[in-house]
Amino acid sequence: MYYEQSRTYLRTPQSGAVLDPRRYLSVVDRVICKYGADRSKLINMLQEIQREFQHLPRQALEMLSVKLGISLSEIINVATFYHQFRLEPVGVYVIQVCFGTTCYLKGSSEIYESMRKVLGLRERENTARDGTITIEKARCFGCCSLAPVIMVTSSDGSERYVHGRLNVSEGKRVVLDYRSKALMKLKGLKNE
Amino acid sequence: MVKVYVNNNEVEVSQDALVIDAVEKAGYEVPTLCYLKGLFNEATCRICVVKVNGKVVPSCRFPVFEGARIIVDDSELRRLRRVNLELLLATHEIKCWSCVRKGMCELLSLSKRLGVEGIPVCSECPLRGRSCLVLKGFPCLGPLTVAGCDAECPRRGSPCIGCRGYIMSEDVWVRALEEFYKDNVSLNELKSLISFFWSYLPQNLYRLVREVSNVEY
Amino acid sequence: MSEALELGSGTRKISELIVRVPLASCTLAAGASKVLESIEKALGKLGLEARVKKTGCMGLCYLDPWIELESRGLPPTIYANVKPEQAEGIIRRYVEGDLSGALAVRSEASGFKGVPTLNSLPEWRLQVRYVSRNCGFIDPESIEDYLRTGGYSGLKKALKLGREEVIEIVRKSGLRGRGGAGFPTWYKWRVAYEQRSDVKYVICNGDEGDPGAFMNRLLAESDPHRVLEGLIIAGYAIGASRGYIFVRAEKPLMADRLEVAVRQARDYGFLGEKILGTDFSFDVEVYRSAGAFVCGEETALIAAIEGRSRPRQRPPYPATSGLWGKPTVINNVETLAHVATIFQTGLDEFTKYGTERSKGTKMFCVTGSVRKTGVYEVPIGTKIRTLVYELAGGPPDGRSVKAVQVGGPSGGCIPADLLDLELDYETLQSYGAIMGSGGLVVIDNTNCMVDVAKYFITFTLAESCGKCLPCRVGVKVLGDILEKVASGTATLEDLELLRELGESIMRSSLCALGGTAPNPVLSTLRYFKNEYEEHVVMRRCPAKVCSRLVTYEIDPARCRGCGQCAKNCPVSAISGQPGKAFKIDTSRCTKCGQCLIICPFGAVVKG
Amino acid sequence: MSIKLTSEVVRVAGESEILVSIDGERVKVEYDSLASPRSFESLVTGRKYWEVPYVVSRVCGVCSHAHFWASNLAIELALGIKVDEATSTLRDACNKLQILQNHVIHLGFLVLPDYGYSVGNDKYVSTLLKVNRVVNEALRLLGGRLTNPNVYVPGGFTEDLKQPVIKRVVNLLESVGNDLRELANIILSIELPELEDPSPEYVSLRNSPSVTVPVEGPYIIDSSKNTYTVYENYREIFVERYLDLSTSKKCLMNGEKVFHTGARARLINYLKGGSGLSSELRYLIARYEPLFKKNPFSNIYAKIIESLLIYENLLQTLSSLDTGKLSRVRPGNSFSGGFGVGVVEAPRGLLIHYYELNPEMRVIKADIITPTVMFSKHIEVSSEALIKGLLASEEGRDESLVKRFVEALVRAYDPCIPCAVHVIKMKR
Repeated sequence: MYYEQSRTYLRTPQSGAVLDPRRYLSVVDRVICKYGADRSKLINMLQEIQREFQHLPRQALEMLSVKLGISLSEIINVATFYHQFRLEPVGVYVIQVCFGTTCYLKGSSEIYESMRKVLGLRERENTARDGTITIEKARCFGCCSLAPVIMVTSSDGSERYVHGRLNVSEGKRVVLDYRSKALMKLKGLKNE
Repeated sequence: MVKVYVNNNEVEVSQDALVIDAVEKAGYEVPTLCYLKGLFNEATCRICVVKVNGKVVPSCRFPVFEGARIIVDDSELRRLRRVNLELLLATHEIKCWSCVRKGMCELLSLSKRLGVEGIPVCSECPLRGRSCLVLKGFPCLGPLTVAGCDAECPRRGSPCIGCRGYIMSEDVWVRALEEFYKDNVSLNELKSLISFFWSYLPQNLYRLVREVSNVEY
Repeated sequence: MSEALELGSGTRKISELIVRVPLASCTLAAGASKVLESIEKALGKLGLEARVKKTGCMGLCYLDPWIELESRGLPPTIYANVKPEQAEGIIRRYVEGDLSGALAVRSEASGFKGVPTLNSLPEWRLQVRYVSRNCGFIDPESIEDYLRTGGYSGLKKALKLGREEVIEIVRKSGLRGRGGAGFPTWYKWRVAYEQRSDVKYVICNGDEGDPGAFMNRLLAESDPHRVLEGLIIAGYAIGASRGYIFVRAEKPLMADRLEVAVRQARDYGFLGEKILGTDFSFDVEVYRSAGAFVCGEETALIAAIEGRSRPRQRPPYPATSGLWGKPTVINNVETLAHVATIFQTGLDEFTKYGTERSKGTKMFCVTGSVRKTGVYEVPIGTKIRTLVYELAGGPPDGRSVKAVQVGGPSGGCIPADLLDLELDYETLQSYGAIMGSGGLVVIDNTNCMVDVAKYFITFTLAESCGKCLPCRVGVKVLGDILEKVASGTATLEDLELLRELGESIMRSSLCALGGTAPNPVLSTLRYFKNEYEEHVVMRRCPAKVCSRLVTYEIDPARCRGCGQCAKNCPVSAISGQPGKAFKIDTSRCTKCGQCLIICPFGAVVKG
Repeated sequence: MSIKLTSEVVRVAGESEILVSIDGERVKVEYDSLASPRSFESLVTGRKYWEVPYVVSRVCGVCSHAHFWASNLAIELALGIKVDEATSTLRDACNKLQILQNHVIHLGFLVLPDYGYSVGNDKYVSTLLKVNRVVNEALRLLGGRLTNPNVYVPGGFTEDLKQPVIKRVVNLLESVGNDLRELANIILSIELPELEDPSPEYVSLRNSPSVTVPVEGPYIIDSSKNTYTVYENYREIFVERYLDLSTSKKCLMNGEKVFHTGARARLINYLKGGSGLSSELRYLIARYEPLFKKNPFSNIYAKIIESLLIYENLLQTLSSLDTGKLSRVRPGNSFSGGFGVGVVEAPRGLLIHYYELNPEMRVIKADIITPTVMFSKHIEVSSEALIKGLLASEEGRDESLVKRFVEALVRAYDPCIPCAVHVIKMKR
């Protein structure tokens, strides 16, 4: 029953590939086995799912609500309340621009805007259409001496870089060079 | 049983009663909006605020304690309730002329009670959608005038001429002028009717009327 | 993902060279991991064998990444801002006794070979490192280091005393909550202690959502066991059976270090069943929250652990019915660290510092426009001026301090002429700010106060959980009005409305987020009314920050006519012949600022 | 010796001032108002035809129905539209109700205290209030609102009044019958001071206060000497003169005679042609008729008797009225401009409205003559006579007594300031 219902929106915008619903099912089951169908462990489960897919796919949330017996709106309520969770798929690299007080005062909003302009992101969009880079506002990383700072993490969590004391033009350069890295990764080439 | 003082008269309430029960028992009445007795008292609308020992608290959720001194109404509480209701009205898309809850809406009775000017006369006007004067092309200032007169004039068939003053918020005006435009009410007549009682309009509304009626006002 | 490096012990001991490399989030961000690699390579190349020790961070962020070398016959010396390629040179020179290029020597009384001692540097001398004594010195992931500095002795003493005596000691110490409100710690414990319930909880609040505040992270990453010890003492005091350490997802290293500490404490018998032979059993779990500023508030924190998402109206206070309805005590990381240190070093060591109303020391993160950004632990009651100028080195040259923002988004701004105020709960409160978590951002003359207020309001608006009306809609309206002020379309009544609306939001909000959100606006309005009026009446931004009120002109002297700006202007508002000075048509200009950024000669000037 | 004696006289609306200067034998009285001009004519010019009644009914809160009806009549005649019988009867009924309410309040609260009745503890006040409340309710049912009516607009009724509403009004009125008679006994029992009316000219509309009124046009006005048919020539008959120092106007008949209008005038004229009166009323009017002609104070008796008359009249007409479907007449769009005059009996006397409309149906010229303007000159004349009489007798010594008498006289006339001061011409 479940596959038919979720067949309509299997296609994910990012790579266009049809994701096999069984993959969601296996992850959701694994998570439930680990934490048990305990409502109070919802946040830990969502964190686990996000670690797997880099975002919370709608189908996974629906499966979770069916299996835990909680209404979908309750899950979406928690998912949208906390900043860590993302509901849309992200690019290969996620660039988080720190909007802490010191970073903001030293111009991180100009850097953020210019980065978005370089990638041609429209108003509501955070991920570049070619699925390479996602730009997000982060709250405070806690390294204010490097203000303004951005943190770049690869979506599979393997790499994590920090670029501190940026200005607008340097910010653009960082975005472009990660974009090329992401393109090569997408095409499966091993970058040296 | 716990003894509490509501506006300095003593009331005896059960141990786990809430402030609102004590207040009602003492014969006072606190305006509430999101409070449903026994069903929902998450204290989200903050209209039912009272003062307990000087501290502003939501009466629908605050438990009583021995010797609590409750003040049900003073100038600050009234101001707080009025500000909260105005904030709510700021987010509410006010289109009373085409609203399904015409007249029976809690916002209307609360704004009348707290003296907040934001709900137009249309909310009290009995002329159902079909026989609304604006729909028939008559210039009636119902959508722009502050409710509270129980729509005396429209109730007797004659248009509202705005004797209770206009609503200040710009979005209500934009929506009302759009409605006038849609029902091709003659904007000249509307303009002269507006100048009947409201000879002074703030700058933004003044510009709005001129924009819509594109006639020198 | 922590790069905790497990280095095997050296093969041959020549001069027992010890290399300390700080691996805390901030130093890692500044490149400490690369420095570590280059040190290992250098040691291998030089054939030296040394013990490389991982440590936490001292809190002097402007030094990051720094390393410390120590060997027999030579004092431990600290080298600041080390680049990976310099590592080899430093080690070679150090082994030969040449300390040139070092920042400071840690232990010598009067300096060594021209290198000043750490204590002589003002940013160290004026500090009282009561709680952060081990930070940057011991290895955070080895319990032995902590035990060697007297760790867990406080717990042993506490377990010998009765529960009431423990609470009594905390009462006598006059310790107040370091999370922000300054609520007397003993009182929470007493209320929870008196509750009759089989299950009680103790939670360490490490959410620290304030932007610009990272003292809890520094403490937990550099000296996690001190926090853990405080938590266990708290658990013992109120008779709790289970404890949580609540950490934000955005600080993974802090959570990892605490988990390592919990595991080690369990192995050493400080946690689990029958701790140290007494009948008190207590276990701790590190909970990684998914990041929401409102979780700093007690009931929202409890909601997060319960898997829900919103604060609720108090009372009932958590001390009577908190996590899953059971009595719960929630204390800040720094407060628990203080508890542990009080029990370790005794009462009078603690009460020596601070004012009579609030005792002890407080860690402040001094950031913003200062030369030496960092975390400084000073006694409560120190003047803001000493913190900003003497400890943090004052603003960089060419800038002057305009105001100091204390307490993050719930705090307020203290103008430059009030810098001699003392940093304690009541004084700050009466001047419209709050102590808060201790984040202290220095604002200089290039920042615009309206923009600062707008920043804090947009932050609180994004963080508002939307449950109660004044915060959900009121803060949004505050933001809209500030937006109008910043774009010059506001009126003077709007300023009056700002003040009135702000006060009513503070009075009628459900939780502390809404209750303190208008503080930045009200305090900037109170002390910097002229800046607001300049925006409204003159439609000018004195600090030239609010983009809508800034006009862009080209300075003919410096313009070389290269045409870069004209090419990049999205609305083609710039015209001119190559080689001659270009001109901006202000009527078409949308003030996006691209030309200023592009211009290679800095000819575009903000009017 | 010139005694300057000024006293503020409480009016139903606004304040006025009587300046009495006595110089040996010569006595000079000036009656002025203190209120500022409100220039309703200029307010109205330029307005659409259907907006005019709403503006004009706000000239005076107590006789708003009179002004509303008069402006309706004038505009309908200007537009050349005719309303059906039932509509004009209902409009007149509203006006009569307001006249009744006016008399009752004026007599109860302003006149009786002059004659020893204290408002505080007398029983009559409760009956007074009861009558007032009932009449208010009736007015609200018929006219939409008791002060500024909004139901009968030029062309008919915006709401078709059903039979049960009329029935309810009739029942309401019946419940007040004996209270009114009780009031009448009290008032008729007070003893009026002696005064010879120096210029016993009076004027009122033909066969008012009956309910049926000629609708199509020229109005027949009876004065003490002759009758006039009035339409556009009203300006020659009633000439208004501006006073240089006061904001109110004075009006003279045919340019020279000082006259009065109001309840007294109406009753005297009514006797001439009036019909359908109960024997008791006819006897009452006949008995006091000589007094009406002679003594200005008798206006008090006239008011209460007129109230009884109206009361009886209303009961008759309303119970026999069949509203059916009140027709609503719209002005045709081929209108080439025109003017109209509306004459009506307001509580205090004759009221004239004149409007001239341009083809766009907007008012280009407006003129309103109100009853107070008409008899304010008469007040001066009769108070001079009163003072002369007093000076001759021994009461004249005591200045405060003179003052009280003059005030009592003015209150007997019941002038109303808003009507007196609305007509200053504004040069644009």
